[in-house]
Amino acid sequence: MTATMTDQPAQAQDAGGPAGEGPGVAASLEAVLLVADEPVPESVLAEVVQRPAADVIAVLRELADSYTRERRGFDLREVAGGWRLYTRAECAGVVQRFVSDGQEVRLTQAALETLAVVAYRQPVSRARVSAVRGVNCDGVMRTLVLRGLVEEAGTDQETGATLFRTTGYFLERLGLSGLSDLPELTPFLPEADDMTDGGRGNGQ
Amino acid sequence: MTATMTDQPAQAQDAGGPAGEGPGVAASLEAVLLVADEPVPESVLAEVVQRPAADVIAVLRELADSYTRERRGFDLREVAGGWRLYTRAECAGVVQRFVSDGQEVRLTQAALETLAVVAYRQPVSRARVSAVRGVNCDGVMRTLVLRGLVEEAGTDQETGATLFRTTGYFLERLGLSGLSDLPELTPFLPEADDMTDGGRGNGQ
Amino acid sequence: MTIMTTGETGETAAAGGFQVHLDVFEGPFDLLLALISKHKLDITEIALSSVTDEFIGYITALADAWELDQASYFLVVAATLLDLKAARLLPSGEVDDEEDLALLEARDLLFARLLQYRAYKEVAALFASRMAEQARRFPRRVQMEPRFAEVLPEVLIGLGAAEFAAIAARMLKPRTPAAVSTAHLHMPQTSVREQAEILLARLRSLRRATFRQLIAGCAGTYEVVARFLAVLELYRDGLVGLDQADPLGELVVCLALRQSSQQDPDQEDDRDHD
Repeated sequence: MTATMTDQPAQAQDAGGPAGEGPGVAASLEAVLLVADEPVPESVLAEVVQRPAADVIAVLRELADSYTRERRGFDLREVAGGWRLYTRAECAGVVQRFVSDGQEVRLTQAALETLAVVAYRQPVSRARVSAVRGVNCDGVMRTLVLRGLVEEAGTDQETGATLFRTTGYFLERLGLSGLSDLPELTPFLPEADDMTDGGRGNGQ
Repeated sequence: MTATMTDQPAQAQDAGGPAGEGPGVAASLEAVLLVADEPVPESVLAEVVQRPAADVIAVLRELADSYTRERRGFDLREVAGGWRLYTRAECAGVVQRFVSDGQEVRLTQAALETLAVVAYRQPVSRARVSAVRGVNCDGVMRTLVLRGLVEEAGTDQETGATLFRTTGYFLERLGLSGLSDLPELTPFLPEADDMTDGGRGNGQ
Repeated sequence: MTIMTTGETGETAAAGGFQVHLDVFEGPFDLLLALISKHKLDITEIALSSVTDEFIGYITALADAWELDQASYFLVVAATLLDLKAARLLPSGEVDDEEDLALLEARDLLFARLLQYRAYKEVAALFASRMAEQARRFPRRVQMEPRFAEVLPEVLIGLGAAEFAAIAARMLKPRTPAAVSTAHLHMPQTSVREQAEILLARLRSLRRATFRQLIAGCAGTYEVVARFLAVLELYRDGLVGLDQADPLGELVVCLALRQSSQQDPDQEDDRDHD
């Protein structure tokens, strides 16, 4: 129970391990991730295991790599600004057979396009999105909000229009760790586009 | 490190399965156990991974042993007639710090909405709540149960669906002495409300 | 990753004319892109004027199924395409006149919006494949082990009972089907015909007056406009004569001679043009 100042297993104090020796950082991280029900930021993990963030990141990456190397059924991934345990993609068939409940409903083309515009233009009003798509998007936007992929983000100071942005769940669904992971839009735009305003906007 | 949009779909070929087709039994079991909410009987696991129960048991035991040998943060245990992943006992301290860390948890809008529907329509099934909210509420309901605000209340006689009701802790958190203290909805409902059923329902 | 061609492409483009198939296109850009890729054309000016007929054919075929707000987007694009096509049929010279400039601007804007839309559409396709791939992975999300559930921090509802009830009321409120708002419409406050009567009455006593005189006392711009339209109507019907010395100069309106023999303006119906 005594906290030694050695840099060995730093988190040994309260772990109550049998042989008086606490779990290693890797084991501690595994345990924490096992009870987490959303992506856990590195800073939180670092605080919980009481190690510098850099160490924690290194261990997380090594864990993730080892799971892949060992072809385990789980997978440690960095998404939506944090780390979270997932089942491995190759096991999808088995897991689906087991859960069988709510498979995600596929988004319509309209919803996907609206989501794309919101992702790159956020915060953005419905009217702006409609202008880009050339078609009204009110119903689609409501669906995206209900699905938790998009949320309200205040109102436009000039027009008073409600603004929308993507959510953390959106990042998770796409397996992105942050908005900066979105592919650049420019390669898709042959010319220095965009009459309406400054492109990507405040994507972050 | 972070996944970018241009990633190829992860190596979909084999995952340690014999003869390189699909994931192996061990990986499949790990994946299923990762998403299992309660102990899973061997018979169920055998059916899901489509292997004889004896094989499955052998693999489960070997997995459990290897987790212990490798001093992983998780622990595969046979309890209550099934197998479930738990955090390793040695890691209890870290996990506790993680779980209890941070301030009070503020409910999300989705959780508040679900809670509100349960409060005024109890006992109520998940399907009913989902229908009212227009979006699946399974995850949110689980959170509410986990947080002790909502609990199971038997099953619907006709449909067999699990019913839910609010708890005493819910009343406490809302500062009410009983369900009869919940404000009437009528003043909030502009129109003669609720075609679906008899208003407040059996609230008490 | 290569850019994928999206949408309903080529193979079905059998020889011989446009075939209506009932794809529902997500807006005019979607349709335009589909047409362009069907002909394996680049997005160029030629592409735009070449697909004009099919574009118009499509919106004609759908004439009965339009929703109003959707139709307007399509019509704006169709009008622009027609302009562009017409311009290509004419011998082209240097751009020197304002109409040409406006046309060029319209074309460039249409290009830009089309390209922009295509970019988002391609990204949307990436999103779709990405999501499909991600859906194969299930996150860990299970009930807390009982020994830890006890140490979970308190839940903060953060609302009073009344606010909580308001949320419930909002959720449980029966949904009324969406209705088209007519709030932006307003009742016309006058009519051309009404103004025509006023005009004729005044002219009968004055015989001749400047337009400025005739609009004295108008209640607002809408009335001035209506009265001006009435002047044009009366002129068309030969009931008044107009005289204007120079452009933007004073407009003089006089009662036509044959008007002296009292024709009843009530027989005049301002809807019977053409």
